[in-house]
Amino acid sequence: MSEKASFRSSGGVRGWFGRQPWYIRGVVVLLAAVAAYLLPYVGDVPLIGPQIVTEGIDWPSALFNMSYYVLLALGLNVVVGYAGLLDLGYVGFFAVGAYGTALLTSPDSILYEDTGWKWLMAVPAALVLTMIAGVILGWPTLRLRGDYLAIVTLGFAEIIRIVATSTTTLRGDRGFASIPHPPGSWGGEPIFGVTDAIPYFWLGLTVIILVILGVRNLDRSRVGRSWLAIREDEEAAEVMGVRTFKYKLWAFAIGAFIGGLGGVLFAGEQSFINSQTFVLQFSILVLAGVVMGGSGNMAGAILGGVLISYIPDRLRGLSFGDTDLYEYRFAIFGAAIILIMVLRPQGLIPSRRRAMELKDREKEVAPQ
Amino acid sequence: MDFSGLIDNFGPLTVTGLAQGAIIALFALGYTLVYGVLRLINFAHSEVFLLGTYACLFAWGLFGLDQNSAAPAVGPMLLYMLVGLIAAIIVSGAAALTVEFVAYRPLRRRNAPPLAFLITAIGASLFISEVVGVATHRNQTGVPPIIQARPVFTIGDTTVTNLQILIILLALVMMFALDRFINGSRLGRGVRAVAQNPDSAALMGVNKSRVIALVFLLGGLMAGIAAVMYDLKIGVTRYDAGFLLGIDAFTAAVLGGIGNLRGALLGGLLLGVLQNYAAGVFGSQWLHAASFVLLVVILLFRPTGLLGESLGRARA
Amino acid sequence: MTEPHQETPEEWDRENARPVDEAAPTGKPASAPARNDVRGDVLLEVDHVTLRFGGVVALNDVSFSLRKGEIFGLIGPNGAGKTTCFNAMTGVYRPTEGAIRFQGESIVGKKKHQITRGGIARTFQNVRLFPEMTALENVMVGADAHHKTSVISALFRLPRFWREEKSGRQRSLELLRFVGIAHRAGDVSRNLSYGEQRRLEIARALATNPTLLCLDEPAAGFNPAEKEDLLQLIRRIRDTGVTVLLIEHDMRLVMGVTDRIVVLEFGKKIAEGTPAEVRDNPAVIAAYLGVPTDAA
Amino acid sequence: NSGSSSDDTASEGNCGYKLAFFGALTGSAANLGVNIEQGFELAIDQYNKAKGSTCIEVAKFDSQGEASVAPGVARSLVADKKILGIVGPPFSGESEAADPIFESAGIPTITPSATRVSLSSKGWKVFHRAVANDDAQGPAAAAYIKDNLKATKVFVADDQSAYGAGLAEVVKSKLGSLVVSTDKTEGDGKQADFSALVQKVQSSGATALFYGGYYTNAGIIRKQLTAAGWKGTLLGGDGMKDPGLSKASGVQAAVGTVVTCPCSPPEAAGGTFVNDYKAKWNQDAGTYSDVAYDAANVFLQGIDAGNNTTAKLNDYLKTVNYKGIANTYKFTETGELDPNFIKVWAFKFDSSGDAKADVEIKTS
Amino acid sequence: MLLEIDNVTLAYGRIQALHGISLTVGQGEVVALIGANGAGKSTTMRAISGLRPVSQGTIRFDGDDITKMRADLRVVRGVSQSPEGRGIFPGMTVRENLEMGAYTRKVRAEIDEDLQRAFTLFPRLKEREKQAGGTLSGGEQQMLAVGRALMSRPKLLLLDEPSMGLAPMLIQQIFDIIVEINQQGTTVLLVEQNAQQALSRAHRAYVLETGRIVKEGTGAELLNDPAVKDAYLGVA
Ligand SMILES: Nc1ncnc2c1ncn2[C@@H]1O[C@H](COP(=O)(O)OP(=O)(O)OP(=O)(O)O)[C@@H](O)[C@H]1O
Ligand SMILES: Nc1ncnc2c1ncn2[C@@H]1O[C@H](COP(=O)(O)OP(=O)(O)OP(=O)(O)O)[C@@H](O)[C@H]1O
Ligand SMILES: CC(C)C[C@H](N)C(=O)O
Ligand SMILES: [Mg+2]
Ligand SMILES: [Mg+2]
Repeated sequence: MSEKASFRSSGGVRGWFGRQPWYIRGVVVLLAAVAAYLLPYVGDVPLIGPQIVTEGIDWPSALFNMSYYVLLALGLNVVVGYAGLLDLGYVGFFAVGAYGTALLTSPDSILYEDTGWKWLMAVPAALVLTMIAGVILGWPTLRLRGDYLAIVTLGFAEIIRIVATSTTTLRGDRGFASIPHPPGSWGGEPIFGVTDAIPYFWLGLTVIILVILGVRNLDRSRVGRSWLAIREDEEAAEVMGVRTFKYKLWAFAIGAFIGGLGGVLFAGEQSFINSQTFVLQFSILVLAGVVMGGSGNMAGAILGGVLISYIPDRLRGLSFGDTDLYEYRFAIFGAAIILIMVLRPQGLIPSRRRAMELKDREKEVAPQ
Repeated sequence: MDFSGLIDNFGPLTVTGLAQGAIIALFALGYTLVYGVLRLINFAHSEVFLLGTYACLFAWGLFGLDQNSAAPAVGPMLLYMLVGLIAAIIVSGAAALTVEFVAYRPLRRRNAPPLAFLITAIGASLFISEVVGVATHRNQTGVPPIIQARPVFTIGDTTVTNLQILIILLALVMMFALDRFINGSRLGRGVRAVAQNPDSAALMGVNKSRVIALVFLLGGLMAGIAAVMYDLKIGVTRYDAGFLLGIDAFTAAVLGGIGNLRGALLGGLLLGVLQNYAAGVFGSQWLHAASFVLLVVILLFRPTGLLGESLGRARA
Repeated sequence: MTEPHQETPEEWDRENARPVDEAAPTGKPASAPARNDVRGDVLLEVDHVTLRFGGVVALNDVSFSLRKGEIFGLIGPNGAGKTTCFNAMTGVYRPTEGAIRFQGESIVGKKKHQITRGGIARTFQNVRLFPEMTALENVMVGADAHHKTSVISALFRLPRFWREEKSGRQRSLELLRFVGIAHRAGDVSRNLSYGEQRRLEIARALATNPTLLCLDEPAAGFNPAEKEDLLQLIRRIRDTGVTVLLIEHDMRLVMGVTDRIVVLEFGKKIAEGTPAEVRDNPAVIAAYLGVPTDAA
Repeated sequence: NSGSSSDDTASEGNCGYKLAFFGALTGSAANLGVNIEQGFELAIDQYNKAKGSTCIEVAKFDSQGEASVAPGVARSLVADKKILGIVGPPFSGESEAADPIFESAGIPTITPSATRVSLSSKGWKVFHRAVANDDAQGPAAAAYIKDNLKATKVFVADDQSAYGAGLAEVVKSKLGSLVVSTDKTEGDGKQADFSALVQKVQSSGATALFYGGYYTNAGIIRKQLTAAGWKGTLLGGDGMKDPGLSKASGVQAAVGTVVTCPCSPPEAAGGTFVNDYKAKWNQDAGTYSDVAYDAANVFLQGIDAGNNTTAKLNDYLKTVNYKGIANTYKFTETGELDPNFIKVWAFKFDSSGDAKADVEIKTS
Repeated sequence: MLLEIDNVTLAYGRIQALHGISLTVGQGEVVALIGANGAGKSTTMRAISGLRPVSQGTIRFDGDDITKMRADLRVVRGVSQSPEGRGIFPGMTVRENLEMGAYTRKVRAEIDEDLQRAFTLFPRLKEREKQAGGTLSGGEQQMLAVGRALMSRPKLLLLDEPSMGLAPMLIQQIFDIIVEINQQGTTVLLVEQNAQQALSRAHRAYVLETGRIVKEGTGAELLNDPAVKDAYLGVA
């Protein structure tokens, strides 16, 4: 939606990309997508391959983990990056998606007698549930200003976690086991089995691509403009006729939907969930990913989602001299966050409109 | 639900809640100060506190005290308290300043957007707590019984101990000292000016960097005091103690009106008491849920907290 | 599929507002009423409005009405309540007492965006653009006020999306041209100079397709030559059929462009009339104009 | 059983394999995981030392104790074809997530500590549990409270973990009317101020508090109870049997605290485990270190006997009858420990800061 | 010379706002700076008060090089500014805002005296003494900004469009005030769109165009300069 003129004038890879005719861009995008689908086999690439793949954790599983982190980052990016609503409790929606699936499909669920659904049947229901959760959270709280909203969303996620922990229906730490996997079989064997995570990754990737397309369509439309205007100056936006409340609610609902998708996939792959997963640190991590990658643009959010999942996973099984880096991986991760932010305050891939500003601002170093 | 759980224990729950609330309030002052001036949720403040909880343990360790020591007599106790407080204050203050210099100042230099600060804060928080976690093997460390809790007076079935009185008094005193400082002193006015319009503040002759450093330092000092009180009251610390109490403290700051010092005190006390009541009625597992429900309800009616923002920039 | 909105012929004409040099009088009756035409239709009615902030009475039983197609001046000393009056009209503040009616309908208690869609647009005394958005995007936000593209049609790129996106963009570019900053369409609005930002605000407000445009001190910070341009611009806006309400301290501009003026002091209306009447009103001179050097 | 084999070729043929530990090595649950891993590793070390070569390698897989992390780690474990058996997963939650993967790969597992009852009813053929499940421990704890402690007013609380809550429930139902009041707390690392619980305990007039949970919370609770002047006895299950409890609360406060465990005291086995452990790891053996040690030895014995494929080793587990330091191991059809060998002991914290064997509790 | 600016350039990122400007302000002078929107007037003011670092050139004040000095230290040296956009502290009362102006001063009695002077200059401020700065009307805020700038008893007073948003009567007044404080010994550098007024009160003036000084002279000279008349004074 940004003016093409300024987009094209920016340098670097993106500048080059922006200057190409549409069919070249199409081919590049297609190649990128194909490359993404081939990622599980990257370990076979000589030299660099083994550097990339994770050691302490199965590489396709690590890829699947990345895929749902990326989904969450994409969803949170809509809320935080586009609409400017600071949400510290995003994991809440992830939880609702996962629990929705579990409640409908797991034999441990009190609903099982009535539903006992397959994973696929549960998906739409779980997603609707998450969107409702988004609206329920948003309705009373979206009047609140920035950081007040942040703490309220944080509280929302905590309440979800506590409710999940402490009510018998949601089974707390006991969790829900035997959640069915996604359907389908190939040569008599189920596609989505237990030991091979590649199909799950492909599924996640496909969902990601669909989400990217959808969010991109929204971004480059009246909806995206309204979000941006709200982020920049909410009152002015309202005076210009933007229904701020409605669009904020949409941002929440869409963010919730995408987060819920992540939860649904997660439940389908794990086949077991309990309240331990949905802790606050998770939300904060995803937020860190979005901002580190570059909030307000999808490439950044994707990169951020990949990093928050990949860095800790990759540090497994690495050692430095005699010490296992293992134990230090979150400390290293924390230091990496500081370093990245200090070096690239707008994130690794700043949003296009901000990229223009980035260089400008940097030169204006005011004397301290 | 079990209202008898509350009614039977009303007095004691109130008193212990107030003591816990006072610690939360001291902790919350740091959030409120930094938020008021920089509009930054200083996530790393919880680790500033965390380091304080370990600093006084370390100082006491130098006297050969550990969790197994016997409670000291009054004379040594005063000495230990003093040493512990000083150690915690120094370490927390220094930690707060370090975070400001290492993590935030470079960003300010580069005119980074607000979210960037939040994320570095998270990074700093993660880094410190993880390093402490690795160093302590994620074990708990017990606190020496510096102050043996003794009942001072009893009203009905409610006994109030010396430790509880100390904690509550200390929180009140620190809050009022800070309040006087911010609202009465010249430097305090500088803090408010930077909070409301940094450029204009510079035009008035306020040294912005010094004010910001001061704010972090003050927050650190309060966290240090809170840390010692926490050690004495809870009796145990661990690498994630800061994160845990930090959420309460931040909630308290928002509850009272973030950026508002008195709000932090009010919010902290209210939260401490309410959590205890909720634990009484619904069971301890609902204690945090109750505090968030309270928060939401209060924000719905008072969108900027109980006392509103005072340090922060009002909307022009 | 229906058209995005029902357009009266004159509104349609406004959509095709032409660039500066080509601006020609439309010749339509509603768009160029004679000055001092006292009989025009009432568009906006401020009816005994009082607005208090605690002890401060910012508006004290103020009444006046605007007629369709006129340029109406709202003047008065600092702190007289002019901006407050704007804020009451656009839903930012709610009057303590009294009513405000727009096209016969009360707007008290309506949401800000409803009022905008209803046809009142405004600029701010302190420029409030969307700083990280380009000039064009800023205007498109205004244009979106009358669009009906839903989240669903945006998501699936339904025909309405394409239609409205295209027309909105075109119209926004035209408006940028109209206010004279088309060459900055692709620049982030934060980087525009003060004067350009003020023009952009006007374009953005116009994009909402207003019946009434409220300008709060649009000439502040302009030099006399620039003010002259602005005066022309305001006239051209009026010529497209938009009623203009203007707050301004520059008497040359106010006297030069308005059809009628209301003067406020301490929240009270102290005078109302044509520029000439107001200029000679002793109360106004005493309270506001002082020795009329500046108006020379 | 095979007896000692000094046959060089045989043992060489049975070398070059790996045994895996799967569980939390980092993260907030690391403590329990590390205790178990160290017990496991000690056994293999001793085995290799006896062989004079690194015959069986140790492979460690860090699940962080989190069900969400476990599957990926489990799949990477499964990819290593040299692994013949797994000690773990220690926690019930991660077991739910990881065991299906081990099951489909056919790698035998012995968990030294995952005590959730339902784990054995999933039809997993590779699942073996080296301890009694929660159904056994709860009644024992209740019996101890009634018979040994002779408490008449008991307060029961738990931390809402699958383990803690399950245990507390059983205890509660067995104690019946002796229970004067109950409460629940948040889990480890999620709550530090227990003043409300402490107050409730105090005002209930209970002389015993049974806490279903881990030593982390229990240490804090113990300390705060003492600070508030409560004079009763704190009791808990195996999750509280760790010197960490007294490290947090201070030895003074911890003295007298009773923990039950479906295991017999390692000293009772007369072996050198306690000292060996201390010598190797420079710390005291913790919860389930001994069971993990035994579990590793069960595998080692099986490998020694020539069961050098996962399938053979799994079959071997069906017939095993191994007397270790903590217990004797024989598994039922479903992988549960043979009921005849289920022993529950009570341990009591003394002034050494550790829980020392008190009495064996009769459960019948 | 009290203030000497030599060949100063300043950029906002890629936007070069000043292309090497040089100007001087003598002790006791009123100097006006005029120019169109975006010419760089405010930028010049910010360079002098230290809100923006300059890329090149030097700024000397009272004989010392202050080019790299922090903004707050320049205040101590005697530079005070009423900024564009007024820069009110929204959450402080009118009185507190004024007192902030005297932040670098110590003598209470003098501060009180100046406070009274500000209230005498702008009676409206006295009426609103306890109102929060952020809720004042535009013009009221302008008065407050000027009043506050005076509170530091500066040697050099920088006024960026002091008449903006003021009612006609007050515009007269504010220029009178400028002359008055100048006569009391304060040097003034004034940015104004109201060139007519500014030039007639100023001893000397500079004309800025797109970041360059294109003209300088006494106020009277520029008032009568046809080019200036044409561009900045408007057709009367
Ligand atoms: N929120 C508020 N609280 C208290 N007083 C207020 C508030 N908003 C405005 N006022 C007061 O109401 C009066 C009217 O203000 P308003 O902004 O309408 O003036 P104005 O006519 O626009 O003046 P100017 O020409 O200076 O912009 C002022 O005296 C102002 O101080
Ligand atoms: N914060 C900023 N970021 C980027 N560019 C800026 C900024 N402030 C000013 N500029 C640019 O610098 C140039 C000079 O601006 P300046 O504000 O100094 O002009 P001015 O002469 O004061 O104009 P005005 O009369 O409109 O106040 C303009 O081109 C403007 O667009
Ligand atoms: C390590 C143990 C105390 C684990 C516990 N028995 C469980 O089932 O999760
Ligand atoms: Mg106004
Ligand atoms: Mg300017």
